Amino acid sequence: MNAIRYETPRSVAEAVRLMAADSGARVLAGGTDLLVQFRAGVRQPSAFVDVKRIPELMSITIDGEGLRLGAAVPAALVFEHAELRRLWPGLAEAVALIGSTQIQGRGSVGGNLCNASPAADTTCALIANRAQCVIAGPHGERTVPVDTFCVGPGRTVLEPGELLVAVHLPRPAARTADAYLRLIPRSEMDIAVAGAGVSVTLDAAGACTAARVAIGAVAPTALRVPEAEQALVGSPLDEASLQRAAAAAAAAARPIDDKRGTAVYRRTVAGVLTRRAAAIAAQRARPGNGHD
Amino acid sequence: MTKLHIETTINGEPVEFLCDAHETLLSALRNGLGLTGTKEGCATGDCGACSVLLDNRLVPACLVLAPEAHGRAVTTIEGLSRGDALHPLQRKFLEHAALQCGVCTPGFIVAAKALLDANPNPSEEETRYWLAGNLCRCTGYDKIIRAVLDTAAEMKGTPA
Amino acid sequence: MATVYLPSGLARHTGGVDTIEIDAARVPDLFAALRDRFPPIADHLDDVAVAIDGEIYADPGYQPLRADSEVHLLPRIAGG
Amino acid sequence: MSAPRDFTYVGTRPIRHDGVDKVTGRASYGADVTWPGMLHGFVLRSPHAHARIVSIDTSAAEAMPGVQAVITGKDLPETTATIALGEAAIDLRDIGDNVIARTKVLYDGHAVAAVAATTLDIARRAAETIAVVYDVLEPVMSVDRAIAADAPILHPAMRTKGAPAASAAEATNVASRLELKRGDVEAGFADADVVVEREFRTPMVHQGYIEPHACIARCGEDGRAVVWCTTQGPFVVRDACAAIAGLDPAHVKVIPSEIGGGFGGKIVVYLEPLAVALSRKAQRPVKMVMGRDEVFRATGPTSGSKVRVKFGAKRDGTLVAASASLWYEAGAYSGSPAGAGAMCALAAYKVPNFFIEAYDVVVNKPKVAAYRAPGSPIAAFAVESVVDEIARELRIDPIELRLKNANAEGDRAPYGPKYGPIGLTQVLEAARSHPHWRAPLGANQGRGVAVGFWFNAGMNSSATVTVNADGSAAVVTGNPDIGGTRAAQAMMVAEELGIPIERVRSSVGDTDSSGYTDVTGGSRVCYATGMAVIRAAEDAREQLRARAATIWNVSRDAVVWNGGRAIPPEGTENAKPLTVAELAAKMTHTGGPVVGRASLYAPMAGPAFGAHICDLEVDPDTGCSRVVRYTVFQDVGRAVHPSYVEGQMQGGAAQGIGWALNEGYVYSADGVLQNAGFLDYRMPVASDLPMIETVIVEVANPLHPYGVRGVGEVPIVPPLAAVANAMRGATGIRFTELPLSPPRVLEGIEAAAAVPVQV
Repeated sequence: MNAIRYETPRSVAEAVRLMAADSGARVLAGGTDLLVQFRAGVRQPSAFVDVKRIPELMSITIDGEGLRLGAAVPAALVFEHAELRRLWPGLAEAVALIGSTQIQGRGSVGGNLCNASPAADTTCALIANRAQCVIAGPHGERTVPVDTFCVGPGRTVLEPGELLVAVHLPRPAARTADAYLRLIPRSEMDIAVAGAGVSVTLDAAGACTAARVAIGAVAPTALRVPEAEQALVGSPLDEASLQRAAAAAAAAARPIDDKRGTAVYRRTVAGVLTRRAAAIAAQRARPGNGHD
Repeated sequence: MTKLHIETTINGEPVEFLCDAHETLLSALRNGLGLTGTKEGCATGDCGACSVLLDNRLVPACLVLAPEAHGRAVTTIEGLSRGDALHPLQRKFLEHAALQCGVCTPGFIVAAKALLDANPNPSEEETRYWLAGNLCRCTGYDKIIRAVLDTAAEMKGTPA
Repeated sequence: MATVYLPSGLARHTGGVDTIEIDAARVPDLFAALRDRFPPIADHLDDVAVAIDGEIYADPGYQPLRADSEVHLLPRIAGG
Repeated sequence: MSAPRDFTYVGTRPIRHDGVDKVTGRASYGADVTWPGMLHGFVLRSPHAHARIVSIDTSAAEAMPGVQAVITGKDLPETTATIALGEAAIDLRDIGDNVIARTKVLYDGHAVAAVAATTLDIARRAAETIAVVYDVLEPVMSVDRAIAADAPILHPAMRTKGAPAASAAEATNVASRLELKRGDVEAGFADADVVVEREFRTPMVHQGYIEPHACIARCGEDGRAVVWCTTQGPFVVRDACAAIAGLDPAHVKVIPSEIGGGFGGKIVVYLEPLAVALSRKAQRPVKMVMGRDEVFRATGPTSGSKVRVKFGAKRDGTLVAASASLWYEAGAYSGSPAGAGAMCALAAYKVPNFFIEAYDVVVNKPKVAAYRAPGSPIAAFAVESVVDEIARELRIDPIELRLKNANAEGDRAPYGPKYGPIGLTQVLEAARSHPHWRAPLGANQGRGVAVGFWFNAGMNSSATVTVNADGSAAVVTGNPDIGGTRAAQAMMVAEELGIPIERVRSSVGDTDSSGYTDVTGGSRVCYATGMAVIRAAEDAREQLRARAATIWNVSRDAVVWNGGRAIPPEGTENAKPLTVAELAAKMTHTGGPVVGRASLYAPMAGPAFGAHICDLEVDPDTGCSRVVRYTVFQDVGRAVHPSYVEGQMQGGAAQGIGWALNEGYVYSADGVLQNAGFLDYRMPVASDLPMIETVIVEVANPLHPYGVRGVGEVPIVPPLAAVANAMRGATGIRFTELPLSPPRVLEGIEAAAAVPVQV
């Protein structure tokens, strides 16, 4: 077996060239999924392409447009970014839940997304915030909505030679806020048995004018649940409408039984988390809570 | 198989070593450089026994490739005491009997140092959640948390 | 005379007898007497622990017995 | 027991002097050592739970560059020797077969071959080229399946030992059956006003020590072997390695490293005989370190179980009858702690009529090893749950009911002998009077209490105490120090010699330099080895007294020893009291070095009880639960170093809480372990637990000079039921299967909601 190579491209173009030239090459950001899979023999890369010296993948910028989050930025830096935490508390919550403090010193939002685990914490939060994925490849740059980025467990839309550069989140409108919750047996360190990311926008009177709901670990990929969104839009986000959204989320779930939870359990809890996350998002979006 | 030549700084001293691309920083420290204070408990980033600081960021050395240390600064348990003076955390762990078998202790002390650097006056809950990635099977965590809180109290804001 | 309490599991080999008085100075003599009295339990005596007046010996060996000793035959116990 | 003594050091909290190496990373554990010319070993393990080995072709592996040795089961001799190892005289053929399979693989992860090569990568790749042809058989994955009439038989030659049930068929998976009886259980139940029966199930769980098994072995040209390894029992490793690898024990030396946790799981050998065999073949040292997945798949968890318990009580709470049937998984070979479970089940209570039967059942899972009070937590989970139901049904406070039936000195234990002084009543009274017992509970919170028992082992211990010319002393024993025992031993020597504790070195010898010593386990080190240390220090003191007599030319008996000094008899001219240092300085003139030694076989005679109170909060929408308050009460006889006694109480409670809430092996239908890692084998993390309060109760053990009882194992026994009883309080539901995971709890809550809730 010839030796595995370790590459450190300094630009997106150089990274794309390396990826396109070698179908066995794998992007290394935090490595918290890739190196576990490599150690277990699940992945045998021919080269590790360490993208952490490419500015575009390691930067966080917030402007009038919104958030531009580099794909390789470690979760800890995302969570420590006060402005990001203020505007996207739900995304910050999801990022802070990825594994331990040690893992958050390495693991990235882009890596979490590209690993495409059905239970990935940040994917639901990204869907709830209408994120767009910026992909660079041999044929130039393209953008896809995050809802379509993952196509199945461990599989994404990335073509050979392509890599995820960043995710863009539109700046939240006034009276818009998000929240993310997940169900884990312990208080830390577990993979989500179920997860829910919700974003709501209120009008001046407190009625919901727009909503996004995404549930995790209950289907081959994170699922956007339009029916749950419709249950919220137009409502005062009272207990009854939250309950209807929860029922819609539970109905949309297509969970499996595995060592972490039963299908019946995941379905029920997907509903409970949707209701609770929507309640938190609503509270944050109401006047005086920083999202006016 | 040509090896990579890595130049880095470990515990404040310039260090060079050769390694394969796929070798972990944990393996390079333990097998290449003889710094066996950093332990392997799982090799999957779930136990914290291999905690080190990479440019002062707390990371699991088992999920870092050794080549990634090139040009960066690594801090391990061996680097915490200054000359003959133990780091306050090392002293407090002994005073509180915050270790029994001791195999998780290096990881806990490095992680607690990172905590106190970031938050000199953590609450019990903040301390427990920060250290949730460090598994201990002997102590039930009680005396470890007390040792870290006691260190914070003693140091009262001076950098750990 | 030591009073020996036999494990209930051996009752079917001892015709239902569960306690017996035996005149023995040391454990080996006691075992010899038991083997004579109840031949089928002979091999059970190889891996039993013996409690003599509350003190349990996992390997009874040549432990002495007092005149009024109370002796129990027990399964061996593993430490954790 | 002499009049209570006021101690200088015992009961204080000195800093363990071996601690500096541990907080600086210098302490050397199993995998921390490299020897010149060392090879790396890797084990090829069976992917099947139950299969015959048809053939093994290692030719490709042996031809691979860098590979220095390849072995399979054929390279290790069949041994018929047996060694005493806890539960029964374990047949070393089983242990040898478990170390590396010969004709059959009996669990997912069972070793079938091992390779030694110049690098670990080469060894791993070479192992992957070994072609093993298996004849896969149907696996037996539960006690129910194992005892079914049509169950596949793991060991065709196995016949049920002990007291086989009348219907015991010829070939069987039941390795042994045990009975304990007293009085007339049928009459007892007839006399009862209330009878409660439940069936309980617990999964296989692992000790979860953070340090994986590791060793390095070197076989010399002279056939002599040295093994450095992490173990609780260096002498056990020496004898087992010799027998399994086919060496004369006189040619094997074992050096115990620092040990990163064991809890009973590092009493058995797994890698050491393979490393010795590989080293003998390659004539170079071989290092072998398990991955975390190997530790879960192929070491010694404790039994999964099925336990049925029935209690009968009078209206006033008096327990009049009890029956219990215990089925414990032994794993691939016989040897589960079913017997100990049966003996511990009713240890706390005066029950005039009882019938207990216990089955040791082989299944296609790793061979179980000891795990902290082996067998007792499983039995206590069932018994303390049913006792709690009895208390609820009779509307009697659960501590009062336990106090009413508590065994005390002079009562006859269910396993036979009368109890000496025991502390169950004192522990329960401490729990009842503690503020925690009456503190208010919040919404969705419940409180549970439970008691636990363990025998605490005695066994063989040796110690030497050397007095140096400067008056300092060094104590050496053969017990690896898992929980601070070196500090306790130094305290005992300082106490007996009357010298400062800082001037006592306490170290762990290897099998050449310390007297024969049984394992660090069974909560025995402070008790039995402690006794040897005290007697060795007394021996050294007596020699110093004799030296003083020589100096003053008086008889030794005339010399009084007090406060670390020899006092001359009245009127002896020009004779002033002499300190240890002064006497030691003259050793050469008065007879040579002073070395105290002692060795003993201590009976198992320090039985101890604990009681735990647990407050649990449950989220009714998701079934998630959190321990919000936890208090441990335990009779320790005498706390030598209270900090490390508290540490045992807190650590045992945390392991029990994990066992109750989230831990458990998950196997697929075809017998493959699904959660062989810390991500999905969910042990408690720091943010799962509150501070664990400890209350030390001291009812002196007459058989130890200081009154010491074992403390290490009792604390893991009560938590399973304490948590389950708290769950009953919080949800109104009696859960009888562990772990109490969120899916299981929510399922129970929803099922109960569909039925009118019985209060």
